[in-house]
Amino acid sequence: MNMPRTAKDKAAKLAPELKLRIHDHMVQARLTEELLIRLVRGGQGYFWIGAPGEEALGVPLGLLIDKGEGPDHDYLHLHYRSSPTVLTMGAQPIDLLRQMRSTATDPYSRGRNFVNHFAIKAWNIVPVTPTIETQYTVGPGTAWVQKRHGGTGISIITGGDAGTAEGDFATCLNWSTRPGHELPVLILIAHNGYGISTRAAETQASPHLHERAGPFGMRHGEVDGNDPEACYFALQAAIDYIRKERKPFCLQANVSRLYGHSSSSGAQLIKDERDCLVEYEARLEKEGLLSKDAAEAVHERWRAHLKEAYQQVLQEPMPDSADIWKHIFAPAQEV
Amino acid sequence: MNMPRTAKDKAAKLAPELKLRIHDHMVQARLTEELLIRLVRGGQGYFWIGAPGEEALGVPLGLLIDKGEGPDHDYLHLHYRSSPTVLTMGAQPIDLLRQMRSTATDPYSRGRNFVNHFAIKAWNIVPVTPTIETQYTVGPGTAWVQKRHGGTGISIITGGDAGTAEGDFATCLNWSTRPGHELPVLILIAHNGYGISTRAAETQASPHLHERAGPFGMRHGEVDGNDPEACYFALQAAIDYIRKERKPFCLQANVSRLYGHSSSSGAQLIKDERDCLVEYEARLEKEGLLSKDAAEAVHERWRAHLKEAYQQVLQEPMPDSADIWKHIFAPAQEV
Amino acid sequence: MANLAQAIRLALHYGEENLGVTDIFGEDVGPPLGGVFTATQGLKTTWNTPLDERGIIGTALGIAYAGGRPVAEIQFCDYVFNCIDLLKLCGNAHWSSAGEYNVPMVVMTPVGSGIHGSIYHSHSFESIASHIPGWKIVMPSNPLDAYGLMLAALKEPNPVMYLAPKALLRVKGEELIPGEPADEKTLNQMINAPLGDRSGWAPNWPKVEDFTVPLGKAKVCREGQRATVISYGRTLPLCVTAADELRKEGLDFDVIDLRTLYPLDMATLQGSLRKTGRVLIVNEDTEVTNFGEHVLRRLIDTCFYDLEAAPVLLAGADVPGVGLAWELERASVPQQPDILAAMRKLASEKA
Amino acid sequence: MANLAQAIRLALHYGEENLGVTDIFGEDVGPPLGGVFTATQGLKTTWNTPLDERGIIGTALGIAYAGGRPVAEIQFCDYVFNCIDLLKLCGNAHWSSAGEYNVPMVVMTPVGSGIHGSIYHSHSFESIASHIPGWKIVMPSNPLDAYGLMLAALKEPNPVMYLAPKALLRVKGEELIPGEPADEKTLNQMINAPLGDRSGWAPNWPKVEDFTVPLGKAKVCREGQRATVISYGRTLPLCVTAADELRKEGLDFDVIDLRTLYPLDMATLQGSLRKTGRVLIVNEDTEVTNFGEHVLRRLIDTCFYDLEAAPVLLAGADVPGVGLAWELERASVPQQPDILAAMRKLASEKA
Ligand SMILES: Cc1ncc(C[n+]2csc(CCOP(=O)(O)OP(=O)(O)O)c2C)c(N)n1
Ligand SMILES: Cc1ncc(C[n+]2csc(CCOP(=O)(O)OP(=O)(O)O)c2C)c(N)n1
Ligand SMILES: [Mg+2]
Ligand SMILES: [Mg+2]
Repeated sequence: MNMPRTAKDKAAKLAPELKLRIHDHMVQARLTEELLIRLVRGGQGYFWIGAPGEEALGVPLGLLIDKGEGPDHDYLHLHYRSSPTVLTMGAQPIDLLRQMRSTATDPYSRGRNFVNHFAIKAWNIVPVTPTIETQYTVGPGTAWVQKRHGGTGISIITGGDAGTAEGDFATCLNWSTRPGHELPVLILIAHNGYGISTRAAETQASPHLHERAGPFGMRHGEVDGNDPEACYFALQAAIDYIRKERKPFCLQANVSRLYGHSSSSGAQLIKDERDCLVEYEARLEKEGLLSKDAAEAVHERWRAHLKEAYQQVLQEPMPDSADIWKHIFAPAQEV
Repeated sequence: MNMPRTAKDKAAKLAPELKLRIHDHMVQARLTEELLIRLVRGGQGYFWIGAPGEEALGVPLGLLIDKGEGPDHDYLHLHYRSSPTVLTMGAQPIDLLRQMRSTATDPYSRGRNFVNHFAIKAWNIVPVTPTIETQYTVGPGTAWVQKRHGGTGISIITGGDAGTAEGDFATCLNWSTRPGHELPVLILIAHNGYGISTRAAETQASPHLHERAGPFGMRHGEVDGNDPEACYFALQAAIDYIRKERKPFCLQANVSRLYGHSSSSGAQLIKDERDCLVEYEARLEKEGLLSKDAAEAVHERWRAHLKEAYQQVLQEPMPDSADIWKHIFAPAQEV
Repeated sequence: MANLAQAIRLALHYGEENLGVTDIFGEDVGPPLGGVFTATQGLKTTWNTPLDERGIIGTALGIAYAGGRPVAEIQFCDYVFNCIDLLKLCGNAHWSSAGEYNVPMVVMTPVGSGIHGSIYHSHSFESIASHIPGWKIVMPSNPLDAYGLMLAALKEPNPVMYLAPKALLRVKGEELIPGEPADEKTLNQMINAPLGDRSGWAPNWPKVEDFTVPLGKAKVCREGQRATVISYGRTLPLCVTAADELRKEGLDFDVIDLRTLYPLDMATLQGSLRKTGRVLIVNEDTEVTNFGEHVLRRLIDTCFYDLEAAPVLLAGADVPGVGLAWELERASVPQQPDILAAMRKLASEKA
Repeated sequence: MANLAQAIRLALHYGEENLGVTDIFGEDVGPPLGGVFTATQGLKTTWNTPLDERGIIGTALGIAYAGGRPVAEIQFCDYVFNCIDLLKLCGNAHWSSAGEYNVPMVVMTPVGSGIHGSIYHSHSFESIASHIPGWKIVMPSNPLDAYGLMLAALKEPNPVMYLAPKALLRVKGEELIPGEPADEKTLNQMINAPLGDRSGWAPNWPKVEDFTVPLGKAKVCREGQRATVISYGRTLPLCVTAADELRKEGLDFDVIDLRTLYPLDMATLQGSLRKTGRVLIVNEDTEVTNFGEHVLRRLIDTCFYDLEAAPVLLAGADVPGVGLAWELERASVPQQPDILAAMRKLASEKA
């Protein structure tokens, strides 16, 4: 472990309101994803891939991001399991339903891309790419602009465990640590132990992938990705360090893959994975912050929200064949 | 440092005959390269790239290789600074002159490739590729066959320092350390401090590139690449370990780049680089093993050899334009 | 009847038993999954690789160098584009070393649209693949050819790119693979992994036999006088169906399945074009610097003066991806009605 | 007169001063070398990258996302082939995000044969590059166009691939770049780095001016009636010389320099072909699925019935590399005599 000091200092001091807010966002993300899964199972979409099991990591990340457009704010190079982060940042569940149904109203791709493939310029969320780990080559570019620009904006790159096998992961470690040009980059590995059907233990010598950052002189650490408070502190410590020192950090969070890889593998609930939402609700109940009824009310509120959203999406138009010709090239600008 | 024990145990015990043999091979390699440089400067070839300054590393490697064809022997995935190794293995200087002049008699490429781009199937030297570091993706393939085959053959992959920035270096670390399938691979980084004009210190956080092997559970170490005896012991220790344990090892040798990058950058002698041959001759003289005259005699013998070889090459034919059509596809075999 | 994925599986099994195949590997190629399209279920030399396409291609080359017989899978051709340099190395190793080394390796990868694969999982690869010298390239459109082309690939001493049309992987054949049980259910029970826990499962292989579709041999699927239609992969059966449809209107076509894209079977193509004087080439790769343009140019080189009407390429739209919504996919790559229309137009074009 | 490498340097300097260029980077692009062909000497935003082409392209995309204006160099196009996936991402970012992001970036890379570059350092890239949607592609054949196309590229809100013909980088122009000192020696003294220690050196830039060669505009270099010759890059001046030669024999040609390969200037090409009825397309990329085949097909789509003779492609031999020995290079890519012969044959072909 190589975590910045602050991680421990602040431990166990989350305000009750923040805990409940985290819970609320976790429920929002989970229920949205579960609806997406039901939709794909019901033929209301072609493909699902998403983040159930990663809420304890993604929600705190969403809370800690400096949201906005341009290098003063954080850039996000996300992979396809980032709905908890993006929803926590303020994305609307309905927009995920739109992308799932490939409607013309899908704001992220107008029916072109799979669900959970965001692109939100106002929040510096660059297009999520289906190519595993290419985001690791792109992130240093936004961070380089941020470093030169000054301020506290950072570039956050997320990815899975299996994907670190692509050379692009090493590219990112190298480009973020050029002597004298260390970059404000957060590398966040969501380690769920699998790449589709292949166990990490089958292809990777060590389960501590973050340690690969060490020989580059990059600080790094590991956290229980099923514990939202641990994630909050670990992320906060890492992000504080990056914002201030303008140097990179690599954090690994060990998470669950609650519904398997994607709809291709059935998207069934996997019983023997830890469920961060169940665990957190038990904890909040134990701490006297959230009764079973109160928790259920949160679920109910989001269920109702999602139901209404879904009804709305059903009314919306599908893309037109002529749409394929839109946005191939951006129009020339005045220079 | 993470060197196998044997490195120290055997230190300072090289037999005098071996020392002189190393010296002889070093002279052979150096003079061959220096002739190549003169040829390219004199317009007797289009391009030179080679290994002066790496003899103290390359010669011991050549001596330690299990030479032969097939998985019982070592596979060599070399880069373009490997003449000391290949000459020590028994390659003839005349063949390098042939490749420099692009004659039809060039046995490695028939006038197609740059000098020092070997391909010798009888010795398991797979084609040297101009693409930096792609050899790191190929090496695990031969090692995988060797591991399955049994025996003591290993796969040796060489490359420069700058090139470790390509993701392929990480690929090799990963593929050589799959749990239960660790491969008999020697990764040998010849660190000369430069990639063409770019200083390593400009683009790489650490000068100890071998340490990147650590998080993969791979053993690794560093050696003075200007000291042929240190190299011999370090290589011997690493190779013994790999042959026996059937696991990989990453060794970095810090070497000189005596004539700059290539003929593109002028191929002038760089005065402030250490010269391993000068140093070794001084040492052997001090040890009473090689007088100045005896050393000069070695030089003279190789000079004469090279002169004769060159005269021979001048007689040899150039490729014919129809040759471009040869060897595009191997002919079908009986199955 | 075996489907196309099963045909590949049977061929690889034959290769393991009879042609020295040593390694069938790639992402999720080994147990438990046996490939995202099940093409490698139950095979004895499969293994799962790190998620690293460059490692996959490089390792295949290394295995081939060391005397192995590798079949490397890229899970979707959409993910091979960071390896074009390595594919070039595989293709030039023999030539660069002036014959010293040769590289017997097969790379197989699913290509094209038809499974709602969206921007990625719908790419074509033949245009770029065919531009890489030193490779032979095949693309079957039915299970029997899939079997026979794979056997040919496994006998070949050079690198072979085996492109599997994704849309047809689940499509059953009309002809039995030699040795295949006639009853489909029997076959499924013998070689398909069960759902759920597979740890105890082993396939019961039928005794499939040697059957090679030689590389470089196209297949004439329909014969006619009016025009020549050249295609392969997903669009081939659409062309056949269109030809059968148009025959009812009295318009008869040669429909040629290339099967091998490199080297081209120029004799068959020229023979047909000299007969009909008209040609339509159909594929779904994007249309700029498209492999069909190469076919067309080769035909022009030798048969220009035989042409009675402008030769036509029907290919994928020049857009950056196949969109997910059906209307987008439909408009991006040739569909049955597009092909029918193009054939009708070609047949009726004034000479 | 500036040579082509100097013209690029001047254009990049103009871009730094006037067009918001923030980063010019790649392997050995910054001091002390300023690029292996000196194209980036003395510029103020240059920096040296790790030896990692994927990092270079990815970082360029990131810089563009964050509002920068990057010019990324790949040292030789021979080393870009592990990045085709990233180039595809750059090209599809705008479309995939349905217009949310656009990617103003330039990738420049030297291409082609002519410097005894052997198997690597002689590759062409236009065939694969043009198959990647979402990019505009340019390739100058003289210093003035090199300057004007670079300025156009730097003004473009989309990714532009700038292919620099290696063989012509040292060739001087016939026309002055606006603002360029008329005297060549003066220019060299002002902007060429000295040999030896350069640490104290700074360029003295001439005040070069705005001059744009619009993307998508070909240039008619010679006019004639007999046939149309379409080329670009290294082979273009060879075609011009051949045309001048053949004019003495009474054979006059349109010689068109494409300059922009994507999008194609179809109006100019069609206009010429409708006039001459004959067309020869010349480039040096290998001939299978070659960009010239695309040009040919586009012309056939619209002008087939205007053709008086079979259209011809003269391209690189279908071999795995350009060999080092001169006889090998000569035989692998079109040379002056090959072009002359092809033009003469086309002009005399019976209609
Ligand atoms: C370059 C590339 N190769 C292969 C794939 C196919 N693929 C999609 S997800 C996946 C597994 C990813 O595993 P991991 O990185 O651990 O992330 P996880 O899905 O487990 O969150 C694979 C192989 C891809 N999308 N991109
Ligand atoms: C993939 C690739 N990129 C770029 C080049 C051009 N190039 C040739 S040698 C070289 C520098 C290599 O530096 P290093 O790896 O340190 O080896 P050295 O030459 O110093 O021994 C470069 C950039 C190349 N050959 N291959
Ligand atoms: Mg995973
Ligand atoms: Mg070096």
